[in-house]
Amino acid sequence: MELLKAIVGGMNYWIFIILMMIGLYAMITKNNLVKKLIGMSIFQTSILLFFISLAVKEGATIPILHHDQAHAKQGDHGEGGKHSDPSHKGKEAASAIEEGKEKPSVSHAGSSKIDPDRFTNPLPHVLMLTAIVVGVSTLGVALSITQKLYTEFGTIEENEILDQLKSGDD
Amino acid sequence: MTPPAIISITPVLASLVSLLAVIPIILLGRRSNLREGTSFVAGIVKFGLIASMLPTIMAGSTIEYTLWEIIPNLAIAFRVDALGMIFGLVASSLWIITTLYSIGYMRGLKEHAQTRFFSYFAVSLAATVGVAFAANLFTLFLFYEMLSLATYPLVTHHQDKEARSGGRTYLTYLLTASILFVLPSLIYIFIKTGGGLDFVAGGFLEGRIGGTEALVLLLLLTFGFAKAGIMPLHSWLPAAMVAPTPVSALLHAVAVVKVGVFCILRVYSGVFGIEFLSDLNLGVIVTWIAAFTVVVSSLIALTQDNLKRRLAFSTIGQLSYIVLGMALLTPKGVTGSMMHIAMHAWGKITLFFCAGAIFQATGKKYISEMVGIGKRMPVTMAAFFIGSLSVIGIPLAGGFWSKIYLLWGTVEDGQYAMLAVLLISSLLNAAYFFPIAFRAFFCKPEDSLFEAKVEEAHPCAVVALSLTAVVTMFLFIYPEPFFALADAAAQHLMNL
Amino acid sequence: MIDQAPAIVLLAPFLTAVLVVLVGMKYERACFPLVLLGLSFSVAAAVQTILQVVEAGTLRYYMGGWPPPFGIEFRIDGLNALVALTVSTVALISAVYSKNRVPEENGDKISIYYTLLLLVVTGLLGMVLTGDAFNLYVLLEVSALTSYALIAMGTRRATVAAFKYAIIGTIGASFYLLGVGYLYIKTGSLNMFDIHEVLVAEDLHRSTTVLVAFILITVGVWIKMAFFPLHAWLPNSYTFAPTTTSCLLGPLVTKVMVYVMIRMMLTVFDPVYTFVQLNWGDIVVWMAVIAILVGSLSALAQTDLRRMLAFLIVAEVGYMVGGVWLANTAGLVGAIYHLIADVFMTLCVFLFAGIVFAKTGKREITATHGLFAKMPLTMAGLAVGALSLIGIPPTAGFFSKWYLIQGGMASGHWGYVVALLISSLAMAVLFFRIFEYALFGVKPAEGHGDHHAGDQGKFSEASASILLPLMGTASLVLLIGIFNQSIVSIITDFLVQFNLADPMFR
Amino acid sequence: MKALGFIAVLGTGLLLLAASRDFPNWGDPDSPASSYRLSRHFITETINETAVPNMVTAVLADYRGYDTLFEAVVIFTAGIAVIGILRRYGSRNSIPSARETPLTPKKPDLIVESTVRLLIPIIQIFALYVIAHGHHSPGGGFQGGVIFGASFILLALARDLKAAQNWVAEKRTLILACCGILIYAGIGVLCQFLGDNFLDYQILHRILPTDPVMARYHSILVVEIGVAFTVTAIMFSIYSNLSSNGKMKEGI
Amino acid sequence: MEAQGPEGEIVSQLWIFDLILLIFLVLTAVISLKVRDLLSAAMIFGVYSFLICLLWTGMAAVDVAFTEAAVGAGVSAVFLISTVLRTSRRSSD
Repeated sequence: MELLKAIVGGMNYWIFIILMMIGLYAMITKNNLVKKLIGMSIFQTSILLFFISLAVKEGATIPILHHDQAHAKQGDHGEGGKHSDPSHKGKEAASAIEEGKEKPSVSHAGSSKIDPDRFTNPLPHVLMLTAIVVGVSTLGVALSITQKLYTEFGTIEENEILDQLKSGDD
Repeated sequence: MTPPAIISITPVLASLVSLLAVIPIILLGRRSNLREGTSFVAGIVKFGLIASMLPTIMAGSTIEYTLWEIIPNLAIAFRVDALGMIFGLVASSLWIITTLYSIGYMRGLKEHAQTRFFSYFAVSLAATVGVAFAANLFTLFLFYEMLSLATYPLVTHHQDKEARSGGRTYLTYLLTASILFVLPSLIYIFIKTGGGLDFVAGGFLEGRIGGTEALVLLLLLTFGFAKAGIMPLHSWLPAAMVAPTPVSALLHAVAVVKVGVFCILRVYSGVFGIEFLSDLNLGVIVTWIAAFTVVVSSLIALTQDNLKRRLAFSTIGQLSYIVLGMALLTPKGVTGSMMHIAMHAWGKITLFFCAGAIFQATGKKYISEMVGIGKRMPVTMAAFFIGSLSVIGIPLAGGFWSKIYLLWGTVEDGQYAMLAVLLISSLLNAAYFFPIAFRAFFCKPEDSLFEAKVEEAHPCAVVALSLTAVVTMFLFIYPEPFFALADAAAQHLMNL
Repeated sequence: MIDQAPAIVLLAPFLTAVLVVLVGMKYERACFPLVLLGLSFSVAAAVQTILQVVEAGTLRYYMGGWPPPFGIEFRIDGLNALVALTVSTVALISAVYSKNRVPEENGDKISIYYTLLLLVVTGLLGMVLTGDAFNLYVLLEVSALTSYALIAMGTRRATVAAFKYAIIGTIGASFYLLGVGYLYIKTGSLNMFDIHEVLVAEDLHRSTTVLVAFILITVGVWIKMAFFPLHAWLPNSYTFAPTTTSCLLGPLVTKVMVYVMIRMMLTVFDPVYTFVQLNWGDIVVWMAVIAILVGSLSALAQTDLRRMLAFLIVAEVGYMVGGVWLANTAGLVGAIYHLIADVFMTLCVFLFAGIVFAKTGKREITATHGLFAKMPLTMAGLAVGALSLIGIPPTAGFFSKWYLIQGGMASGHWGYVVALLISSLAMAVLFFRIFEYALFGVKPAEGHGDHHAGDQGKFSEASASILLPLMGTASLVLLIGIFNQSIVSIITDFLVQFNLADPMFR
Repeated sequence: MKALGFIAVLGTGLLLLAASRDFPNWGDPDSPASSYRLSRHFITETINETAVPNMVTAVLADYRGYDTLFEAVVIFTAGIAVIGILRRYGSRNSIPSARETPLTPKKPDLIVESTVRLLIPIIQIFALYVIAHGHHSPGGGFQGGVIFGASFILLALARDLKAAQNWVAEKRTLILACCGILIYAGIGVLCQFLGDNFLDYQILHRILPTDPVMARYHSILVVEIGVAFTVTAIMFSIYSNLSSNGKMKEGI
Repeated sequence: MEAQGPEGEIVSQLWIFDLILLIFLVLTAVISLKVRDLLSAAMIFGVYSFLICLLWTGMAAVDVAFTEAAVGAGVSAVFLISTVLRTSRRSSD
């Protein structure tokens, strides 16, 4: 059972490669411009799949703190805010990070409650949010170029457009 | 032994003065008298500046000036020594006379775009003097390229199909050779020596590169300076004869081609060093290449009917004399080749002036059409005769002395084959020059192709060509300045 | 505000872009001054930045105050600073050029056009300044999307080219992103300098994943910079785009990608890894040789002026890639110096092409006939750019070629040296062909040339806003050549840290 | 072309496959990406440094806020680019090949119309919730913005483009988009004026009645709203351009 | 098992769901590229996006899944459809 799970898990990487190949192949060889763009979207999502896959942690949950955890932290923080000079505290936190290699978390009392292994890695998620947005933007721009091509050539088949260009009526 | 070098900006000024003259020439474009006046003034100033350095050089000193260091260990720098002085003197003095001649020629033919002509002419002269006074290989290359580019508009001055194809050939040869051969050699030497391409009397390559490298570099540099017209990279010169005659005269008998041989002389003496070359026995190879060019070009010249083309091939041969003399690597040979720069310049420019004057007065370009012309244009043809004497190397003209020294050089080294080459080619020279003068003066009256109304060319042109002819003869009587300089230079270069 | 200079370099064009949209809705005339203002700020800040870098060494600017690797930082060393200044200067120059041309070429979308222009500059500057591998991807896409649009605003052939560019460009960018992902899976970091530290500290250079990451990033960047044989998108894009677009994109996009390549090879992966461990120098340099030859020889075959210049870009990219992979100081100095010099040379010739198109309405090389007489200043500007491309001193192109050849000889890549020389010759032929047309007018063989020239020969020099950029660029080309020492010293200061003199780099 | 493409694709696939053997185990908590200080810091310290329970939101809008700003710019760029490419203003002679009219003549459909009328307010309220609650649950400016934009798109689909444009006219979308970017960048520049780096929100505690950490918390909200503005506007703008072939007259 | 949190538990037990999703993912990708009717292709692409969004929920990437649902399955598909309707619906391949 465990082995099977591992294979299925590893399968994500396989599927990512397969999807990427499908997308790339479509981008290169499809004749229809819209098909090319669908291929492009598949290509991009395959990369997203890769990034999200590498963020997965066995036995970890979504990267959002529980309400009670968050509440405890915020309460803790709120007290700190009342007692100490606020600007000083911010500086302190920053300088703690600056110090570098050793886990910065030890510098702050109470943070040891959060076990990093309990949450998935949030960073790839952030990156892929950006990548999704980039993907849809590219798609939008490319589709608008497609439409412009259609108004100018009356077709969205690449070979027909190239034929028209070759016949030299530019 | 040598007095310390003097730091002075004079060489820079001497080069730049004609460049600066471009501005007034362009601004005065519409008023031709003032424009040419400016050219004159610039020429005289230039000559004056160069002449002012003569005493110092004669005293055995040098004048140096570093303009600015452009890459670490690589500067645009000027240095005047005896060899540069010879060339500088010749080029600048001839510019004055050529300006005079151009006025006559250009006005006589009502050429277009005279302002452009005079400005590029001035730029070319700046580059020529820059080459003469360059202190290192890099500066030399810089001005060499500048000259190639500045003369292109002059060569293609007529802007017709012929000019266009001539100009193409011209630039193709010169740029291809310099970019493909000279530039890489330059960088290679730079890497090998770790900078500092300054010319040194004994050369600076000795001990830094091996024999094969030296041979490759030598050949690359010899052929790379294609302005020297060594075969097979000579075809640009006849092609460039489409230019107006003053251009052909000054640039393609004096400035451009002499820049080519001057560069070769500089490289042999200042980069390789005479001793290094003779140790490796590399001179022989070059002498044979040069000898081949001498003979073949003279033979080709015999077959040319177009006067300017015949002169062009003659020039190719004479240039190789200079290279040959240098490659002999003997004191007399080197002296001879340096003197030949000056002597040939005066002689050949006279010939070109004459060719131009004939063309301007009669519109004839071909030798076969010039029968009997001597009766109509006696001054011109007399000058032509004197010029050919000088080029052939017969007494009563300056060319005699340089040729004597060249011959002496071959004997000194025991290279009798070269002696034979020189003598044969002198005969060939005589064979292609004398018939022109002979038929011009001594044909039967009924064969003369000229009407009575044909007159001498524009007075300016006639004055100019008479002047050069007189100087050519004068140099036979008093070759002293050039001789002294050449001798000093040879002594210096041979480390004697 | 002085320590904010690195941010201002980028923020000035970016905020202006947004303002231009707002202002442009109501006052279209206000767009151009705004653009100029924004870009001038950018240039000023870039100058300030480079001065600081020269004075105090590497400059670090933490976005959001978060120290790396947690936040995104600008880490600006000599290389960044130089390229950033170059980019903003070129942007300013081509903006000046666009003043009269945009209303003519894209009259109904002036504010949109300017916004895109500023955004592409923002993207390029961001790529240059950032020290974060993923952030580079985002800005790459900003500049890419704008480029697609700017190109698609040209003729209908440009639209076709833009689509092709969009597809190929997306592949390139995605490869880059994938490469960054592969690096991330092994190192867990995104900051370029931090990635490098982890790679070295944990000896990850032997890992296959890192190798694949390197290949992906390199290929992705090559696609984006049109390195042969991945150059198919470039010629048509730059040929048929509006002239303002090609003046902006032609010089900048490929060069910035070369910068990215250098940054990735040297800073992220280690030079020891890229040059010694992989030891692909020979193959890549030979590819560069082919690129140079194909680029310059195809350029010879073109009749369209801008298309010819586009192929020259392909050749120039070969110069730089080859120079970098020579793996010695001279080669790298040459490549980086050429990067900067080439931006201005290319701008110079593209501006000329733009002027010719503006004046004659023709794209062919023959359109230049007789221009010497009519537009001597323009021709002088071209002459400087052309001489620089050929490599005639004292223009900038000579010195870059000098270093490149020196590097090629030092590492024994004679093929590269020969290719450089041949391409110089090819460029000489190309430009002298133009000069000939300009000097002689119509082909003499056609005979009736004079009438022809007379008919349409009434125009003279272009207006100041078109001519000034050309003159400015030409003088910059000269200045960069003359003051090459100070630029080269910045570059060598940057290269010192990599210890390229070590004998293991050959 | 096909063969060449296939070879290129296969090569890439094999390359990637070769590396995947080298990857850390699936879901391994000790894999470099998960165990490196970067990821750990984000998980453990976000709540202390920004007081935001949703780490993704915090990282997105604060640690990598600069990235996100340009993410918004990408969207903005796309919007401008689509206008630049496609938009045709007024009187230019139209090209006949373009399909001018919708495929099917639009009849007002009672069921669709009333459903949409009911749905749209709900969608919009949900979008606002997503934007505002991004600190505590999945969501944020992007998601909310897209959903908000989708509500307009839905309106345009159900009725026609004109109806949606009555809500947000073309100029208004652009102004909205610019405002979004300016809100985001403005916060950043404000930080600069207060003497800190671009987007360093903590300095805002000087003008907000909170401490530096809460200043970050609140700034993230403002920033998300900015993003939402831009995304809403641009999504609708791109849609209306694409669906009307740049004429902004009739949708599909 | 008890040591893991509830969410973690869900993730680990859903592997078969994962497998089916992945297979369907590839299938929809291929079909959307193979279908000659572009409108169908766009629709199927929407399905693809939706599946990948489910997959991400399974991998605990809720934010990404949310965005993908809104952007990929929603807006992208609408963009594609509007372009298809504005241009030509038939594809030669």
